[in-house]
Amino acid sequence: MSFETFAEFIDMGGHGLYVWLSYAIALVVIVLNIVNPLMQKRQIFTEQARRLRREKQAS
Amino acid sequence: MAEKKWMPRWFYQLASPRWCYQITGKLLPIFAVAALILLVGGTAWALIYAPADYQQGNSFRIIYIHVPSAILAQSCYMMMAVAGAIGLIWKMKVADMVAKACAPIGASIAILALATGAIWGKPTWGAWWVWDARLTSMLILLFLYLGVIALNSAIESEQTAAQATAVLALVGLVNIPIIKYSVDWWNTLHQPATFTLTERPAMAMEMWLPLLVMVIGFYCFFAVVMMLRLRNEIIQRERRSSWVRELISG
Amino acid sequence: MSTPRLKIENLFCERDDRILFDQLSFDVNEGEVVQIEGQNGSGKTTLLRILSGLSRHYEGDIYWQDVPIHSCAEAFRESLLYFGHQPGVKAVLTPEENLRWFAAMHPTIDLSKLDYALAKVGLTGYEDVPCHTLSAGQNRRVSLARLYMSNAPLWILDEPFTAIDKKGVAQNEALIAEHAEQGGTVLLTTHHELAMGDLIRRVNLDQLAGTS
Amino acid sequence: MTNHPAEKIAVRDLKVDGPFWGALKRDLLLSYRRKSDLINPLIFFLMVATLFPLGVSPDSVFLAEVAPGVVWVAALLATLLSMDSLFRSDFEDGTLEQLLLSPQPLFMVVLAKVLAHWMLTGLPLTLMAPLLGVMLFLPADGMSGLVLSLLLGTPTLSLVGAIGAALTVGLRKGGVLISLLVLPLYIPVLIFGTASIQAALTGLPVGGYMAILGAMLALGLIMAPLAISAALRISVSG
Repeated sequence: MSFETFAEFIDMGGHGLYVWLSYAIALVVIVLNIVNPLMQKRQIFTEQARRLRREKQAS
Repeated sequence: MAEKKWMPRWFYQLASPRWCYQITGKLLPIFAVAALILLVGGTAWALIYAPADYQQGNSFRIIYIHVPSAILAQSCYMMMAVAGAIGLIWKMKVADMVAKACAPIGASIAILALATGAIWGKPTWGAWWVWDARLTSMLILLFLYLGVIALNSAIESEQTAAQATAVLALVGLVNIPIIKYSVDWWNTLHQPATFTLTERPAMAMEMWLPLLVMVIGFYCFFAVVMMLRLRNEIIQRERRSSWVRELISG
Repeated sequence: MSTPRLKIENLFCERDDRILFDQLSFDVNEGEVVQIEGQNGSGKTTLLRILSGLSRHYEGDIYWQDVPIHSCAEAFRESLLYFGHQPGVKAVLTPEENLRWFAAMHPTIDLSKLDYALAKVGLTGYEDVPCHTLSAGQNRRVSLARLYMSNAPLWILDEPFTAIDKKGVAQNEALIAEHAEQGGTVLLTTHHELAMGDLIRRVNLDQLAGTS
Repeated sequence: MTNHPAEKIAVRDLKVDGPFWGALKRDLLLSYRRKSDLINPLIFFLMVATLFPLGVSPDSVFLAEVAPGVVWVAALLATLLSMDSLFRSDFEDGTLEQLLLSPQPLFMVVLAKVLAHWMLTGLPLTLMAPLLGVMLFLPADGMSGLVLSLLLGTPTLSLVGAIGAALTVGLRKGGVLISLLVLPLYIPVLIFGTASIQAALTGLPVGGYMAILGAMLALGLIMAPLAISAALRISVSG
C-alpha cells in the first residue's frame, strides 16, 4: 500500500487532479466504446424488426 | 473458387458471417469477464499498491492508462490494415467488417492516449502540450484514423467503401514507420534531449507488473468492443439472409 | 460444339438493397449480336460494366474463351472495345488527338484507318477542331469512330445510338452486322428499334429478375 | 474496309505512341490548352507566402528563420490544391473508364499521369521557390538546399497525393477529403525538406537529407502507382 490515509490517496502527492482526470477520461472512453455499439445494436434490431413486420403485412 | 483451395478450414468458416456471429457470441462473455477483472484489478494495483516514482511522484500512475492506450491504438491500426488487406485480396466480407469496426475504436483510444499524455505533461513538463516525438506520432496516427473514417463515411456503396479504406489503411501502414522515424529525428533536432515520458532505464518489477496487467486488460477490452461492433455490422449487412431474419423475429 | 466466347454463369448483383439479377446465365458465341433489354433501372448498364470488367460488385463467374476473366484480364481487355455512357472524349482535344490517344491505350485500334473512320462518321473537316465546339451527337460520333478502327473481337456498346441521327444509326447497324459476320461478337443496349431483325438475340433482364 | 484514301495517309504521321508517352503527351497537351490550371497553383503558392509577413511579422530576421518552413508548407498546399483535378475530369468524361479497360499496364499510364502533373505543378513551384526565398529574406546559402529539396520532394508529394485523388475520384466533394487523407502522409517529406534547408543555412552537408528525400521518392515511385491503380479500379467500380 503506497498511501497511509484516504485523503493522501485522493491527493496523490499533489498530482491528484492529473491522475484522477486521466483515469476519469479513460473510464469515459471505455464506457462510451461499450455503450455505443450496444445502442447501435438495439437500433438495428428495432429497425429490422419493423421492416420484417412491414414485409409480412405486404405479402 | 480454385484459388482458395490451399486455405485451412477455419479460414472458410471465418469467412462465413453466420459462423462468425455464433463464435463471437460465445467468446464475448469470456473476454468481457477477463477485461473487467484485469482492468479493475490492474487499476487498483496501479493506483494503490504500485510505488510512486522517485522523480515524478504519483503523476507517474498515469502511465498505466497512457502506455496501454498508446500500444493499443497502434496495434489497432495494424489490425485494421491487415484485415483490410485480407478483405481486398480474398474478398472476405468478415475481414472488411473487422476493418470497419477497428477505425472508431482505434481513433477513440488514440484520443485517450493523447489526452493522458497531455495531462501527464502538465506536472512533468509544466505545459499541457509539448511537441514530444511520441505524442506527435500519436497525433499523426489519430489523423490517419480520422482520414480512414472520413473516407469510409463519404462512400455510399459498402463494398467500395471497404475496399477504398483498405487501400488507404495499407498506404498508412507503409507510412507509419517512415512517419515515426522522421518525427523522432525531427524531435532530436529541435529539442535538446529532455527526458521523455516513458523511456527509462529499467522499470522496477512492482511498477512493471501492473502495467502488463493493464496492457492485457486493454487488449481484452478491445476484443470485447471489437466483437460488439463486428456483430452489429454482420447483422446490418446480412439483414436479408434467413438466419438474421429468424434471429430478429425470434 | 466449340466453346462459347463469353460465358456468364449464375451472375448475381445487388445494388442499393435491390437485387438486379440473380442466377443470370447465358452464352455468347462468335458472330452473335446480343441485345440486353429491360426497363429503366433493370441493370442493363450495370451488367455491361460487369461484363467489361469495370465493375467487380458481383457474384458468379464470367468466362472469356473458357478462362475466368479475372485470370486473363489483360488478354480480355485486349479483345474488348467498350462504349460507355460517357463517350470518353476529351473536350479540349480535337477528334484526331482523341483517337490517337485511344490508339496509344488500345493496340487493337488501327490508327491507319483514322481518316476512313472520321469520314464514315461524318467528321471529315472537323479533325482539327476542339471537341467542345462540336455538338453532343458529333462528340458521340468521335467515340463511335473507334468502331471503324477496331480489330477487337468483342464489342460492348452501352446505348451507342443516343444523340445519333437516323442515317448514322443505320450506318452503325450495318457496321455491327458486318462485325458479327466477320466472326465478331457484340453485346449492346439500345432504345432504338434495330432493323437487323433475326440477327439479334435478346436477353431480357426483367423476365430474369422475375424468376428469382 | 480497305477503300480509304491512301494519299491522305502519306501526309500525316500515324505512328502509334506507347502507353507511357501517349498518356504523358496527352496530359501535357490538355494542360497547355487550359492554361489556368497551370497558373493557379503558382499564384496560390505566391499568395500563401505573402500571408506570412502580413499575418505574423515583416521582420527580416524572423522571416529568414521561418522561410524554409513557409516555402515548403506553401508548396505542399499548392500541390494539394491541384491534386483533385488529376483524375476528376477523366472520370467525368469517361476517359478514365477507357484507361482502365486498356490492356496496357496501368502502372505505366498512372506513372505518366503523375509525371505530367509534377511537370506542371511541382517543377514550376521549384523554379519559382527562389523568388519566394528572396521575398522571405532567405539567405543565399539556403537557396541551393531549397531548390534541391523541392526538386526531390515535390515528385513524392505528387505521387502520394495521387493516391488520395484516386481514392476520392468518384465522390462529389473529394477536394477537402483529399487533404484529410493525404496531409498526414506528407509530414516526412516536409520534415526532411525543411531540415535540408536548415542544414544548408548552417553550412552543414545536405547530402544525407537529399539521400533520404531521394529514398522516399524511390519508394514512392515503386509503391504509389500500385496503390493508385488499385484505388482507381475501386473508385470506378463503385
